[in-house]
Amino acid sequence: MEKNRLSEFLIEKSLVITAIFSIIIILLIVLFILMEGFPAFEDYGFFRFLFGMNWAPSDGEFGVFAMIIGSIYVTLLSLIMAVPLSLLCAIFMAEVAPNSIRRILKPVIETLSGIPSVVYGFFGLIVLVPIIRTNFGGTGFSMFTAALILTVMVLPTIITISQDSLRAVPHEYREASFGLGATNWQTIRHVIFPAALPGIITSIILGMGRAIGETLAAIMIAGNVVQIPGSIFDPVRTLTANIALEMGYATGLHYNALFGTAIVLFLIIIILLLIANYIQHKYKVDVGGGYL
Amino acid sequence: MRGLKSQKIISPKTSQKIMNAIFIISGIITILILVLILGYILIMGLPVVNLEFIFANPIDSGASGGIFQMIVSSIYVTLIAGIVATPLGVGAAVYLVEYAGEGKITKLTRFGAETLASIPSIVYGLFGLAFFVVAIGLGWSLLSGGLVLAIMALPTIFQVSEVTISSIPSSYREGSYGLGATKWQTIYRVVLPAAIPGIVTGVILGMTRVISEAAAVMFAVGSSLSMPLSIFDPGRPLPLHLYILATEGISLENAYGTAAVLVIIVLVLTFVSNYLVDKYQRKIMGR
Amino acid sequence: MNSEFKGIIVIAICIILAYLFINPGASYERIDVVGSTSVQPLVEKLAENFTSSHEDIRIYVQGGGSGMGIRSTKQGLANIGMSSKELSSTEKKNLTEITIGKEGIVIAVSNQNNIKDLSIEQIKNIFNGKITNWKEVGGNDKEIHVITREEGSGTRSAFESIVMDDTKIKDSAIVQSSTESVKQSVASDPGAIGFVSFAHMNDDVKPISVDGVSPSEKTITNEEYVLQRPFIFLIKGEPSKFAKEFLSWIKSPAGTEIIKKEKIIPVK
Amino acid sequence: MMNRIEVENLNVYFGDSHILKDINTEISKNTVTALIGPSGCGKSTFIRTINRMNDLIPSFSRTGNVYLDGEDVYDPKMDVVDLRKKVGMVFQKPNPFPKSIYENVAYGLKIHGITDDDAISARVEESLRSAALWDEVEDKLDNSAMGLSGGQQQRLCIARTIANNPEVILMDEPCSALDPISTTKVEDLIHKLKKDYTILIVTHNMQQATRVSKYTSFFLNGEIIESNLTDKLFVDPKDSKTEDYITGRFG
Repeated sequence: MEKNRLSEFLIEKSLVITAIFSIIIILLIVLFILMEGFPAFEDYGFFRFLFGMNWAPSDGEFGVFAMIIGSIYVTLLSLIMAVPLSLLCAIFMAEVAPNSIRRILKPVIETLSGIPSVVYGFFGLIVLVPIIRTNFGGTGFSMFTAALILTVMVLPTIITISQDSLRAVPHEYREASFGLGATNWQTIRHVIFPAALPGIITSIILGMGRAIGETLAAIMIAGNVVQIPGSIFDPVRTLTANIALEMGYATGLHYNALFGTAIVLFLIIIILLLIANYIQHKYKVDVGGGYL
Repeated sequence: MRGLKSQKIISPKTSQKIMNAIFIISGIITILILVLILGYILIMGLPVVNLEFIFANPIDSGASGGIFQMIVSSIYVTLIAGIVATPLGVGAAVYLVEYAGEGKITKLTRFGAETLASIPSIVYGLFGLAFFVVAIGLGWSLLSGGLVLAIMALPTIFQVSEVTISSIPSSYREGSYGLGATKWQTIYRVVLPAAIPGIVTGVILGMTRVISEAAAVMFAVGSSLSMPLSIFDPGRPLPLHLYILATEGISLENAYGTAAVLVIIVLVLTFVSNYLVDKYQRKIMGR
Repeated sequence: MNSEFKGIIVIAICIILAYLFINPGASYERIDVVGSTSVQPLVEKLAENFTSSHEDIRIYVQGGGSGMGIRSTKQGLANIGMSSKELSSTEKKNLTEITIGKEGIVIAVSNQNNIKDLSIEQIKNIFNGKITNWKEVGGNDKEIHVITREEGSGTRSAFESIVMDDTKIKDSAIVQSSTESVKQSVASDPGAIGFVSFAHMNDDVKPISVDGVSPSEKTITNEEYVLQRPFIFLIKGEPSKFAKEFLSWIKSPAGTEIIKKEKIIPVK
Repeated sequence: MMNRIEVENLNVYFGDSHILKDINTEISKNTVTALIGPSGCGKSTFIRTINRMNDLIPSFSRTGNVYLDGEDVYDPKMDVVDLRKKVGMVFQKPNPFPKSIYENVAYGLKIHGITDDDAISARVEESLRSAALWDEVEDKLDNSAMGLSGGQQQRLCIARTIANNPEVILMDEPCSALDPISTTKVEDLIHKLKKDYTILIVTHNMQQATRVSKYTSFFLNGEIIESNLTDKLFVDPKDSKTEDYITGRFG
């Protein structure tokens, strides 16, 4: 039996390593980005970098505050538009649409989250920007245009995952509710939606992650002007756009400052994830002992 | 048991009709918007796509000729991602579900996977350059690009495998333990075979997630036009080719053609994974 | 199909896959050329022609921007760096520069814009924000929307050094990350103005003559048209035998013929 | 004894498999009727046809009629919501909502528009008492229903159904997942309920049938072989197949 216990032990340990691997990679990523970005904080000063209003690498100004606001505004605006629409559509797909339609539509929607963001960028540039310009004035490049495109890019992510969590609600709950004479809408509102809430919150988090992390599409239509936008029709520059825009040409402190931008972006995402996990924990349905 | 009268102004029946209408309308609007984009790509792209476009090599940096090299690069890079990420993702899922239970490592790994899934692809691009290309010295090659994509595919493969393995009924495991099997024998002989369809779906979803990445591989894969002979040569996967054709104004038509080919590949992969999920769920639930 | 048989098939597939992946292919000399995305299309065509007559050499051309070209050459990652802007003194340190061509920068407006000519002074004041309406330069009454490239792009730094002298491009200018997106932005907005490299010009947008001189191969070659920027190759220390061969071939008639075909002005 | 439910040559199909064949029977008011038979004989499908729960299954189709107090259940004018309010159902696996005990019982009242809290809490207490669960949960009404034992959960489901003030209660093998003690508690409950409700109970357990029901129908391969007073059916069954089944020779 000795050989058996040894091989069991070895297998378990190797599996532990694969499990911790994802954490090791994150530490590696953080380490490398910190290494490249830290000089910027050191020479330029962390708070001057974080809260500086002016970003002009050629004369040594590296303030990213306007871009932090830009990124957050664009992400929030796109979520405000995307979340209601995608949840209604997810409920339509999960609860209302007949099986045949669902079986065709679900893969199509999932495919849309597989479309490269460059295509969304060009779609925005050629179709959306002129429309926004003629109807709302300005140059057409604006936070609103970027948010519109991000909304469309985020819809598939939220719809697919919310729909799965809605359908994962045990069928018994549906039967029990119908058995008491509840209508389809009452069953969704009082039983299915609350039970699927943790999954739905996860989908919104992932959607938010995708929106704040979007680069190539944002560059083409946000206008990339370093400013805190007055109205939603002002052009704006997001953190990701800043990195992608200037990475090709940056040298010296400018290069480090771009990695500093990546660190700031990373911090914002971690904070958003922690908040979301907390909410998810609070809403988690305490499925205690019992039978179900 | 005296009956109580309903005090609600709108009766449940009418609110049901109203809400049903709202769901249907919003469903149709959303789907129309999404299909509009898919249609936009296919209409703009398909005229360019024919057998010659797919199997010919690009001429004068992609302005004409085909995209065969790009398809080969994409296959190389996605396969590397799958081969590297699958054992890691499945191994982590097996450990979490079978060994760790709700311990500290589980929470940490789950949070790790969630963070990896929400890191913007541009940050992956920087990391790919700084770590794989420079630090490890793999240089600009399909391998560096593939490894970056492996990290991006890892969370998806891990999360889907974890759900699949934990949905395997514990009665399977008890049956195997009952016959004196060790933990690993149970996992290897009973749990994994039952979870294979779910895991395969997870791998396909992971690959679909990374096949359309341009920003992540931009600085790692070298974007060279010539046919890659081995994984140590640089190459230019489809999304990167699409990005360069579009932004350098080389040829917008070919850019849309490349996008159309990519969309078709993703469409096929997604339909396959959905079919697998349906078949797998019907088998497990016996619905 | 019993399990042994299946096992053999699986192993066979792995071996084929491994061979396909790992084999280093024919032995060949590899040259990595990295740098400015505006130089990349030209160098790709040069490499395509050069390698067709030199089977044993493979040239991998990739973009990433001038800064990436400079950095990779300094780190020894790339054999040849590409830059589309004059290098600053720090950037130039221990790199030898070889100018292979010059490209014109065209001031472009929408086809619906009736402006035909602008002076350098007018262009400067439009881009730095002093002039904000087309009627101030003889156009119709419409707000001017300035479209520029991102900080550090070769096209932009050349434009800034020639046109802007001490003033800055206004902060509210829309920034686009590539020649094509600048061109698309200008094409779709009657009030827009931007700068596009000569090789990328097509009839989507209308070129403007500068101080009466309209951009053409002739006016750029004899430097009558002032708005132009160099395509520079960067080498660190002694180039390899094959790299030298490639560089001399570019200066040969065959090389200059291709450069001309790409609407870039060859430099002896 | 006025008939509460009449069924006239009812045939039920799922896709092309013929589940119930020419069912004709009457269920009288305020009595307990047991439906027995081997698994897969269609007894569960039968009671799910009465409150139209089978409508949830896409491949379901039927001919013939089911009358509740004289009204045809499948008449398009009949509103499914009102039907299911009148005909409550308790499922084989206890399925309380992932909500508190109080919320579970109050659910039926709230969805039918009752908003007066005092009326609701009074009805909740009433229902829990009549489900013989009040003493066990009185002080933890806000705890999650998931924390209850199997027997308690099933009685909670019964309380939830009674709160809706139905006329008929359908029970689909309510005790098959319960231990003997909880089963007797549920059976005592059924005895208490029969004076106010018409109860149909599907069961595998023939002793349970004799203990709780007044009438019994024996189902086999989608047909009713024999229906009679429970005592008569178990003492001298008319049909040989019934006799074989209740003496345990098959099924």
